Amino acid sequence: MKLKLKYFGKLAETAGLQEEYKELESADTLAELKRIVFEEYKFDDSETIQVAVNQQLDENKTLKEGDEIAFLPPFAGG
Amino acid sequence: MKLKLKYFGKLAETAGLQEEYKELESADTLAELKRIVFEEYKFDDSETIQVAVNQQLDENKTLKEGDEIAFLPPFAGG
Amino acid sequence: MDKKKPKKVFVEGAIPPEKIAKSIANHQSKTNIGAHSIFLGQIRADEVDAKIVQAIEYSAYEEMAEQVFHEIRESAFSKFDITCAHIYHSMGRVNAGEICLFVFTSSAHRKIAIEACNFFVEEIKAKAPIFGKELFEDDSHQWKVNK
Amino acid sequence: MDKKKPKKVFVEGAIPPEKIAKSIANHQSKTNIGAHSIFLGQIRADEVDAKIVQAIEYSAYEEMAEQVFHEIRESAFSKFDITCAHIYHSMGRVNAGEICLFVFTSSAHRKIAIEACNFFVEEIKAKAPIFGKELFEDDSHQWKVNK
Repeated sequence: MKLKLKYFGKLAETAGLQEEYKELESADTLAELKRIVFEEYKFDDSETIQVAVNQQLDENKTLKEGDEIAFLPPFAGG
Repeated sequence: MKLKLKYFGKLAETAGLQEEYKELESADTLAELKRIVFEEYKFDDSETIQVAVNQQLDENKTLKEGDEIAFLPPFAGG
Repeated sequence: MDKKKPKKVFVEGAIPPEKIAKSIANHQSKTNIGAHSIFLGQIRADEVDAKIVQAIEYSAYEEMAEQVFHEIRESAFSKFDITCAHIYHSMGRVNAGEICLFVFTSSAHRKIAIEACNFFVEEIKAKAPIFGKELFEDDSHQWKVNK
Repeated sequence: MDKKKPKKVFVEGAIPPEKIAKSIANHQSKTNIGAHSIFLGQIRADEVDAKIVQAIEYSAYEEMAEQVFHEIRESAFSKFDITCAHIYHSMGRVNAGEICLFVFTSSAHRKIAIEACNFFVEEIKAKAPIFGKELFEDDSHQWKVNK
Protein backbone atom coordinates (compact mmCIF):
# COMPACT_ATOMS: atom_id res chain seq x y z
CA MET A 1 0.00 0.00 0.00
CA LYS A 2 1.07 3.54 -0.76
CA LEU A 3 1.32 5.99 2.16
CA LYS A 4 1.88 9.71 2.28
CA LEU A 5 4.48 10.67 4.89
CA LYS A 6 4.81 14.20 6.27
CA TYR A 7 7.59 15.66 8.42
CA PHE A 8 7.43 18.82 10.51
CA GLY A 9 9.72 21.25 12.32
CA LYS A 10 12.97 19.73 13.46
CA LEU A 11 12.10 16.40 11.83
CA ALA A 12 11.62 17.99 8.40
CA GLU A 13 15.00 19.61 8.89
CA THR A 14 16.65 16.33 9.93
CA ALA A 15 14.99 14.32 7.16
CA GLY A 16 15.73 17.05 4.61
CA LEU A 17 12.20 16.88 3.26
CA GLN A 18 8.62 17.74 4.26
CA GLU A 19 6.71 15.12 2.37
CA GLU A 20 7.21 11.86 0.51
CA TYR A 21 5.32 8.75 -0.61
CA LYS A 22 6.32 5.29 0.56
CA GLU A 23 5.26 1.84 -0.62
CA LEU A 24 4.73 -0.66 2.21
CA GLU A 25 3.78 -4.31 2.52
CA SER A 26 0.14 -4.30 3.55
CA ALA A 27 0.98 -6.45 6.59
CA ASP A 28 3.24 -3.69 7.92
CA THR A 29 2.04 -1.93 11.03
CA LEU A 30 2.52 1.65 12.15
CA ALA A 31 5.22 0.39 14.53
CA GLU A 32 7.07 -1.13 11.59
CA LEU A 33 6.73 2.06 9.54
CA LYS A 34 8.12 4.10 12.43
CA ARG A 35 11.07 1.73 12.74
CA ILE A 36 11.88 2.11 9.05
CA VAL A 37 11.56 5.91 9.03
CA PHE A 38 13.43 6.45 12.32
CA GLU A 39 16.29 4.34 11.03
CA GLU A 40 16.39 5.96 7.60
CA TYR A 41 16.49 9.54 8.95
CA LYS A 42 18.25 8.84 12.23
CA PHE A 43 15.37 10.31 14.26
CA ASP A 44 16.10 10.33 17.97
CA ASP A 45 13.19 8.67 19.79
CA SER A 46 14.07 10.32 23.09
CA GLU A 47 12.70 13.54 21.67
CA THR A 48 9.20 12.16 22.11
CA ILE A 49 8.16 12.23 18.52
CA GLN A 50 4.41 11.77 18.02
CA VAL A 51 2.88 10.17 14.96
CA ALA A 52 -0.51 11.15 13.54
CA VAL A 53 -2.48 8.92 11.16
CA ASN A 54 -4.85 11.04 9.08
CA GLN A 55 -4.53 13.94 11.54
CA GLN A 56 -5.29 11.73 14.55
CA LEU A 57 -2.83 10.85 17.31
CA ASP A 58 -3.60 7.14 17.54
CA GLU A 59 -0.59 4.87 17.47
CA ASN A 60 -2.69 1.71 17.45
CA LYS A 61 -4.35 2.44 14.14
CA THR A 62 -3.97 -0.10 11.35
CA LEU A 63 -2.64 1.41 8.16
CA LYS A 64 -4.46 1.39 4.87
CA GLU A 65 -3.83 2.53 1.30
CA GLY A 66 -3.62 6.31 0.99
CA ASP A 67 -3.18 7.08 4.70
CA GLU A 68 -1.35 10.25 5.64
CA ILE A 69 1.23 9.65 8.35
CA ALA A 70 2.75 12.72 10.02
CA PHE A 71 5.89 12.69 12.17
CA LEU A 72 5.61 15.45 14.77
CA PRO A 73 8.34 16.84 17.03
CA PRO A 74 7.37 18.43 20.38
CA PHE A 75 4.72 21.13 20.07
CA ALA A 76 5.70 24.78 20.56
CA GLY A 77 2.53 26.78 20.02
CA GLY A 78 1.68 29.86 22.01
CA MET B 1 -13.84 67.93 68.49
CA LYS B 2 -14.80 68.74 64.91
CA LEU B 3 -15.06 65.86 62.42
CA LYS B 4 -15.54 65.78 58.67
CA LEU B 5 -18.17 63.25 57.62
CA LYS B 6 -18.47 61.91 54.08
CA TYR B 7 -21.27 59.87 52.53
CA PHE B 8 -21.07 57.82 49.33
CA GLY B 9 -23.33 56.09 46.84
CA LYS B 10 -26.67 55.03 48.24
CA LEU B 11 -25.84 56.59 51.62
CA ALA B 12 -25.21 60.02 50.10
CA GLU B 13 -28.57 59.64 48.38
CA THR B 14 -30.34 58.63 51.61
CA ALA B 15 -28.65 61.34 53.70
CA GLY B 16 -29.27 63.92 50.99
CA LEU B 17 -25.69 65.19 51.25
CA GLN B 18 -22.15 64.09 50.47
CA GLU B 19 -20.23 65.87 53.16
CA GLU B 20 -20.75 67.72 56.45
CA TYR B 21 -18.89 68.75 59.60
CA LYS B 22 -20.02 67.58 63.02
CA GLU B 23 -19.00 68.71 66.52
CA LEU B 24 -18.63 65.83 68.98
CA GLU B 25 -17.78 65.44 72.67
CA SER B 26 -14.18 64.31 72.71
CA ALA B 27 -15.15 61.26 74.78
CA ASP B 28 -17.35 60.01 71.96
CA THR B 29 -16.21 56.89 70.19
CA LEU B 30 -16.65 55.83 66.59
CA ALA B 31 -19.44 53.50 67.75
CA GLU B 32 -21.25 56.48 69.26
CA LEU B 33 -20.77 58.57 66.10
CA LYS B 34 -22.19 55.72 64.01
CA ARG B 35 -25.21 55.48 66.31
CA ILE B 36 -25.90 59.19 65.94
CA VAL B 37 -25.47 59.23 62.15
CA PHE B 38 -27.41 56.02 61.53
CA GLU B 39 -30.30 57.36 63.58
CA GLU B 40 -30.25 60.82 62.01
CA TYR B 41 -30.32 59.52 58.41
CA LYS B 42 -32.17 56.25 59.02
CA PHE B 43 -29.32 54.17 57.58
CA ASP B 44 -30.15 50.48 57.49
CA ASP B 45 -27.34 48.55 59.18
CA SER B 46 -28.29 45.31 57.47
CA GLU B 47 -26.78 46.74 54.30
CA THR B 48 -23.33 46.19 55.78
CA ILE B 49 -22.17 49.75 55.78
CA GLN B 50 -18.43 50.13 56.34
CA VAL B 51 -16.87 53.13 58.03
CA ALA B 52 -13.42 54.48 57.15
CA VAL B 53 -11.45 56.77 59.45
CA ASN B 54 -8.96 58.82 57.43
CA GLN B 55 -9.28 56.42 54.49
CA GLN B 56 -8.65 53.36 56.66
CA LEU B 57 -11.19 50.66 57.44
CA ASP B 58 -10.53 50.36 61.17
CA GLU B 59 -13.60 50.49 63.35
CA ASN B 60 -11.56 50.42 66.59
CA LYS B 61 -9.79 53.69 65.94
CA THR B 62 -10.16 56.46 68.52
CA LEU B 63 -11.38 59.69 67.01
CA LYS B 64 -9.48 62.94 67.15
CA GLU B 65 -9.98 66.54 66.01
CA GLY B 66 -10.12 66.90 62.23
CA ASP B 67 -10.60 63.21 61.39
CA GLU B 68 -12.38 62.34 58.16
CA ILE B 69 -15.04 59.68 58.67
CA ALA B 70 -16.53 58.09 55.55
CA PHE B 71 -19.72 56.03 55.46
CA LEU B 72 -19.44 53.47 52.68
CA PRO B 73 -22.20 51.30 51.20
CA PRO B 74 -21.27 47.94 49.58
CA PHE B 75 -18.56 48.22 46.93
CA ALA B 76 -19.46 47.80 43.28
CA GLY B 77 -16.22 48.27 41.37
CA GLY B 78 -15.31 46.30 38.24
CA MET C 1 10.47 51.49 37.75
CA ASP C 2 6.98 50.68 36.65
CA LYS C 3 6.24 49.55 40.20
CA LYS C 4 7.11 52.81 41.89
CA LYS C 5 5.49 55.33 39.57
CA PRO C 6 2.25 56.73 40.95
CA LYS C 7 -0.49 55.59 38.63
CA LYS C 8 -3.70 57.21 37.57
CA VAL C 9 -6.39 54.52 37.79
CA PHE C 10 -9.62 56.42 37.26
CA VAL C 11 -10.63 57.48 33.78
CA GLU C 12 -13.69 59.54 32.94
CA GLY C 13 -16.35 57.45 31.17
CA ALA C 14 -15.84 54.18 29.28
CA ILE C 15 -12.42 52.71 28.52
CA PRO C 16 -12.01 52.77 24.72
CA PRO C 17 -10.62 49.63 22.98
CA GLU C 18 -7.94 51.86 21.44
CA LYS C 19 -6.54 52.56 24.90
CA ILE C 20 -6.14 48.81 25.37
CA ALA C 21 -4.38 48.47 22.01
CA LYS C 22 -2.05 51.32 22.95
CA SER C 23 -1.20 49.69 26.28
CA ILE C 24 -0.36 46.44 24.51
CA ALA C 25 1.74 48.22 21.88
CA ASN C 26 3.68 50.01 24.65
CA HIS C 27 4.95 46.63 25.84
CA GLN C 28 6.48 45.49 22.58
CA SER C 29 9.85 46.96 23.54
CA LYS C 30 9.89 44.88 26.75
CA THR C 31 11.32 41.69 25.31
CA ASN C 32 11.61 39.92 28.66
CA ILE C 33 7.80 39.56 28.64
CA GLY C 34 6.38 36.25 27.39
CA ALA C 35 2.76 36.53 28.47
CA HIS C 36 0.11 39.17 29.05
CA SER C 37 -3.14 38.55 30.88
CA ILE C 38 -5.97 41.03 30.46
CA PHE C 39 -9.30 41.27 32.21
CA LEU C 40 -12.05 43.56 30.99
CA GLY C 41 -15.25 44.34 32.83
CA GLN C 42 -18.15 45.25 30.53
CA ILE C 43 -21.50 46.75 31.52
CA ARG C 44 -24.31 44.22 31.13
CA ALA C 45 -27.81 45.26 30.09
CA ASP C 46 -29.33 43.24 32.93
CA GLU C 47 -33.07 43.02 33.32
CA VAL C 48 -34.43 43.94 36.76
CA ASP C 49 -38.21 43.84 37.26
CA ALA C 50 -38.82 44.16 33.49
CA LYS C 51 -36.52 47.19 33.25
CA ILE C 52 -33.21 47.09 31.39
CA VAL C 53 -29.96 48.56 32.71
CA GLN C 54 -28.87 51.29 30.26
CA ALA C 55 -25.67 52.37 31.99
CA ILE C 56 -23.82 52.44 35.28
CA GLU C 57 -22.79 55.72 36.81
CA TYR C 58 -19.67 55.16 38.89
CA SER C 59 -18.54 57.23 41.84
CA ALA C 60 -15.79 56.56 44.39
CA TYR C 61 -14.15 57.66 47.58
CA GLU C 62 -11.21 58.62 45.42
CA GLU C 63 -8.55 59.40 48.06
CA MET C 64 -9.18 56.05 49.73
CA ALA C 65 -9.42 54.18 46.42
CA GLU C 66 -6.02 55.51 45.27
CA GLN C 67 -4.58 54.27 48.56
CA VAL C 68 -6.22 50.86 48.12
CA PHE C 69 -4.95 50.56 44.52
CA HIS C 70 -1.46 51.38 45.75
CA GLU C 71 -1.64 48.65 48.44
CA ILE C 72 -3.02 46.09 45.97
CA ARG C 73 -0.19 46.93 43.58
CA GLU C 74 2.49 46.61 46.30
CA SER C 75 1.01 43.32 47.40
CA ALA C 76 0.82 41.99 43.81
CA PHE C 77 4.45 42.88 43.08
CA SER C 78 5.59 41.13 46.26
CA LYS C 79 3.48 38.01 45.57
CA PHE C 80 4.03 37.59 41.82
CA ASP C 81 7.09 37.89 39.61
CA ILE C 82 5.41 40.27 37.17
CA THR C 83 7.16 42.71 34.87
CA CYS C 84 4.40 45.29 35.01
CA ALA C 85 0.78 45.82 35.88
CA HIS C 86 -1.79 48.40 34.85
CA ILE C 87 -5.28 49.01 36.12
CA TYR C 88 -7.91 51.44 34.89
CA HIS C 89 -11.43 51.94 36.21
CA SER C 90 -14.14 54.19 34.88
CA MET C 91 -15.72 57.06 36.78
CA GLY C 92 -19.01 58.61 35.71
CA ARG C 93 -21.36 57.12 33.15
CA VAL C 94 -20.54 53.94 31.23
CA ASN C 95 -23.18 52.58 28.86
CA ALA C 96 -24.16 48.92 28.51
CA GLY C 97 -21.66 47.17 26.23
CA GLU C 98 -18.82 49.51 27.17
CA ILE C 99 -15.71 48.65 29.20
CA CYS C 100 -15.48 49.89 32.82
CA LEU C 101 -12.46 47.94 34.13
CA PHE C 102 -9.15 47.12 32.43
CA VAL C 103 -6.55 45.04 34.29
CA PHE C 104 -3.33 44.22 32.44
CA THR C 105 -0.48 42.12 33.87
CA SER C 106 2.70 40.90 32.18
CA SER C 107 5.35 38.35 33.06
CA ALA C 108 7.99 36.14 31.51
CA HIS C 109 5.67 33.18 32.08
CA ARG C 110 1.97 32.71 31.52
CA LYS C 111 0.90 31.31 34.90
CA ILE C 112 2.31 34.25 36.81
CA ALA C 113 0.67 36.81 34.52
CA ILE C 114 -2.69 35.03 34.78
CA GLU C 115 -2.61 34.58 38.56
CA ALA C 116 -1.58 38.18 39.11
CA CYS C 117 -4.39 39.40 36.85
CA ASN C 118 -6.96 37.40 38.83
CA PHE C 119 -5.52 38.71 42.09
CA PHE C 120 -5.95 42.31 40.93
CA VAL C 121 -9.54 41.74 39.78
CA GLU C 122 -10.61 40.07 43.03
CA GLU C 123 -8.85 42.63 45.21
CA ILE C 124 -10.30 45.59 43.31
CA LYS C 125 -13.82 44.17 43.54
CA ALA C 126 -13.49 43.44 47.25
CA LYS C 127 -11.50 46.42 48.51
CA ALA C 128 -11.87 49.48 46.30
CA PRO C 129 -14.52 51.94 47.54
CA ILE C 130 -16.26 52.32 44.20
CA PHE C 131 -20.03 52.66 43.89
CA GLY C 132 -22.26 52.01 40.91
CA LYS C 133 -25.70 53.37 40.16
CA GLU C 134 -27.51 51.21 37.60
CA LEU C 135 -29.60 53.49 35.42
CA PHE C 136 -32.80 52.26 33.77
CA GLU C 137 -34.51 53.67 30.69
CA ASP C 138 -37.30 55.28 32.74
CA ASP C 139 -34.79 57.36 34.75
CA SER C 140 -35.17 55.15 37.82
CA HIS C 141 -32.08 53.48 39.27
CA GLN C 142 -30.76 50.91 41.73
CA TRP C 143 -27.41 50.61 43.48
CA LYS C 144 -25.13 47.82 42.33
CA VAL C 145 -23.61 45.45 44.91
CA ASN C 146 -20.63 43.16 44.14
CA LYS C 147 -21.25 39.48 44.76
CA MET D 1 -24.00 31.09 16.12
CA ASP D 2 -20.51 32.09 17.09
CA LYS D 3 -19.91 28.53 18.22
CA LYS D 4 -20.68 26.90 14.90
CA LYS D 5 -18.97 29.23 12.47
CA PRO D 6 -15.73 27.79 11.11
CA LYS D 7 -12.95 30.04 12.38
CA LYS D 8 -9.66 31.04 10.84
CA VAL D 9 -7.06 30.70 13.61
CA PHE D 10 -3.76 31.17 11.80
CA VAL D 11 -2.65 34.64 10.81
CA GLU D 12 0.50 35.44 8.85
CA GLY D 13 3.15 37.10 11.05
CA ALA D 14 2.60 38.97 14.31
CA ILE D 15 -0.85 39.79 15.70
CA PRO D 16 -1.16 43.61 15.70
CA PRO D 17 -2.58 45.33 18.83
CA GLU D 18 -5.16 46.99 16.55
CA LYS D 19 -6.62 43.56 15.76
CA ILE D 20 -7.14 43.03 19.49
CA ALA D 21 -8.82 46.44 19.85
CA LYS D 22 -11.08 45.61 16.92
CA SER D 23 -12.07 42.27 18.47
CA ILE D 24 -12.95 44.01 21.74
CA ALA D 25 -14.93 46.72 19.96
CA ASN D 26 -16.89 44.04 18.07
CA HIS D 27 -18.29 42.82 21.40
CA GLN D 28 -19.77 46.11 22.55
CA SER D 29 -23.11 45.25 20.97
CA LYS D 30 -23.29 42.02 22.99
CA THR D 31 -24.77 43.46 26.16
CA ASN D 32 -25.18 40.09 27.88
CA ILE D 33 -21.39 40.00 28.33
CA GLY D 34 -20.03 41.16 31.70
CA ALA D 35 -16.43 39.98 31.49
CA HIS D 36 -13.74 39.37 28.91
CA SER D 37 -10.55 37.45 29.57
CA ILE D 38 -7.65 37.85 27.17
CA PHE D 39 -4.36 36.00 26.98
CA LEU D 40 -1.52 37.20 24.78
CA GLY D 41 1.67 35.29 24.07
CA GLN D 42 4.63 37.53 23.27
CA ILE D 43 8.01 36.48 21.85
CA ARG D 44 10.78 36.75 24.45
CA ALA D 45 14.33 37.73 23.51
CA ASP D 46 15.72 34.81 25.53
CA GLU D 47 19.44 34.34 25.83
CA VAL D 48 20.73 30.87 24.92
CA ASP D 49 24.50 30.28 25.10
CA ALA D 50 25.19 34.02 24.86
CA LYS D 51 22.99 34.37 21.76
CA ILE D 52 19.72 36.31 21.81
CA VAL D 53 16.47 35.09 20.22
CA GLN D 54 15.52 37.60 17.51
CA ALA D 55 12.31 35.98 16.32
CA ILE D 56 10.38 32.74 16.16
CA GLU D 57 9.39 31.27 12.83
CA TYR D 58 6.21 29.26 13.28
CA SER D 59 5.04 26.37 11.14
CA ALA D 60 2.23 23.89 11.69
CA TYR D 61 0.54 20.75 10.50
CA GLU D 62 -2.32 23.00 9.52
CA GLU D 63 -5.02 20.44 8.62
CA MET D 64 -4.53 18.70 11.96
CA ALA D 65 -4.25 21.98 13.87
CA GLU D 66 -7.57 23.24 12.48
CA GLN D 67 -9.13 19.96 13.64
CA VAL D 68 -7.57 20.31 17.09
CA PHE D 69 -8.76 23.94 17.41
CA HIS D 70 -12.26 22.81 16.48
CA GLU D 71 -12.22 20.10 19.15
CA ILE D 72 -10.84 22.48 21.82
CA ARG D 73 -13.59 24.96 20.93
CA GLU D 74 -16.34 22.31 21.14
CA SER D 75 -14.98 21.13 24.44
CA ALA D 76 -14.74 24.68 25.84
CA PHE D 77 -18.32 25.53 24.87
CA SER D 78 -19.58 22.36 26.54
CA LYS D 79 -17.55 22.94 29.73
CA PHE D 80 -18.01 26.69 30.18
CA ASP D 81 -21.01 28.98 29.83
CA ILE D 82 -19.20 31.41 27.53
CA THR D 83 -20.84 33.80 25.10
CA CYS D 84 -18.02 33.63 22.59
CA ALA D 85 -14.40 32.67 22.14
CA HIS D 86 -11.75 33.67 19.63
CA ILE D 87 -8.27 32.30 19.10
CA TYR D 88 -5.55 33.51 16.76
CA HIS D 89 -2.06 32.10 16.34
CA SER D 90 0.75 33.40 14.18
CA MET D 91 2.36 31.51 11.31
CA GLY D 92 5.73 32.51 9.85
CA ARG D 93 8.10 34.99 11.43
CA VAL D 94 7.24 36.88 14.63
CA ASN D 95 9.91 39.18 16.10
CA ALA D 96 10.80 39.45 19.79
CA GLY D 97 8.32 41.76 21.51
CA GLU D 98 5.52 40.92 19.08
CA ILE D 99 2.32 38.97 19.82
CA CYS D 100 2.04 35.36 18.53
CA LEU D 101 -1.07 34.11 20.37
CA PHE D 102 -4.35 35.86 21.14
CA VAL D 103 -7.06 34.06 23.13
CA PHE D 104 -10.25 35.97 23.89
CA THR D 105 -13.19 34.58 25.90
CA SER D 106 -16.34 36.34 27.06
CA SER D 107 -19.08 35.49 29.53
CA ALA D 108 -21.74 37.07 31.70
CA HIS D 109 -19.50 36.41 34.71
CA ARG D 110 -15.80 36.85 35.27
CA LYS D 111 -14.85 33.43 36.64
CA ILE D 112 -16.25 31.60 33.65
CA ALA D 113 -14.48 33.88 31.16
CA ILE D 114 -11.17 33.51 33.03
CA GLU D 115 -11.36 29.72 33.41
CA ALA D 116 -12.32 29.26 29.78
CA CYS D 117 -9.42 31.46 28.65
CA ASN D 118 -6.95 29.40 30.70
CA PHE D 119 -8.44 26.20 29.31
CA PHE D 120 -7.88 27.40 25.73
CA VAL D 121 -4.29 28.45 26.41
CA GLU D 122 -3.33 25.15 28.06
CA GLU D 123 -5.09 23.05 25.43
CA ILE D 124 -3.52 24.95 22.53
CA LYS D 125 -0.04 24.63 24.04
CA ALA D 126 -0.48 20.90 24.71
CA LYS D 127 -2.41 19.73 21.66
CA ALA D 128 -1.92 21.98 18.63
CA PRO D 129 0.74 20.70 16.23
CA ILE D 130 2.59 24.01 15.95
CA PHE D 131 6.37 24.22 15.70
CA GLY D 132 8.66 27.13 16.46
CA LYS D 133 12.16 27.83 15.20
CA GLU D 134 13.97 30.31 17.45
CA LEU D 135 16.19 32.46 15.25
CA PHE D 136 19.39 34.01 16.59
CA GLU D 137 21.21 37.07 15.27
CA ASP D 138 24.01 34.97 13.70
CA ASP D 139 21.48 33.05 11.54
CA SER D 140 21.73 29.95 13.71
CA HIS D 141 18.55 28.55 15.27
CA GLN D 142 17.12 26.11 17.76
CA TRP D 143 13.71 24.41 17.95
CA LYS D 144 11.39 25.59 20.70
CA VAL D 145 9.74 23.01 23.00
CA ASN D 146 6.73 23.80 25.22
CA LYS D 147 7.25 23.13 28.91
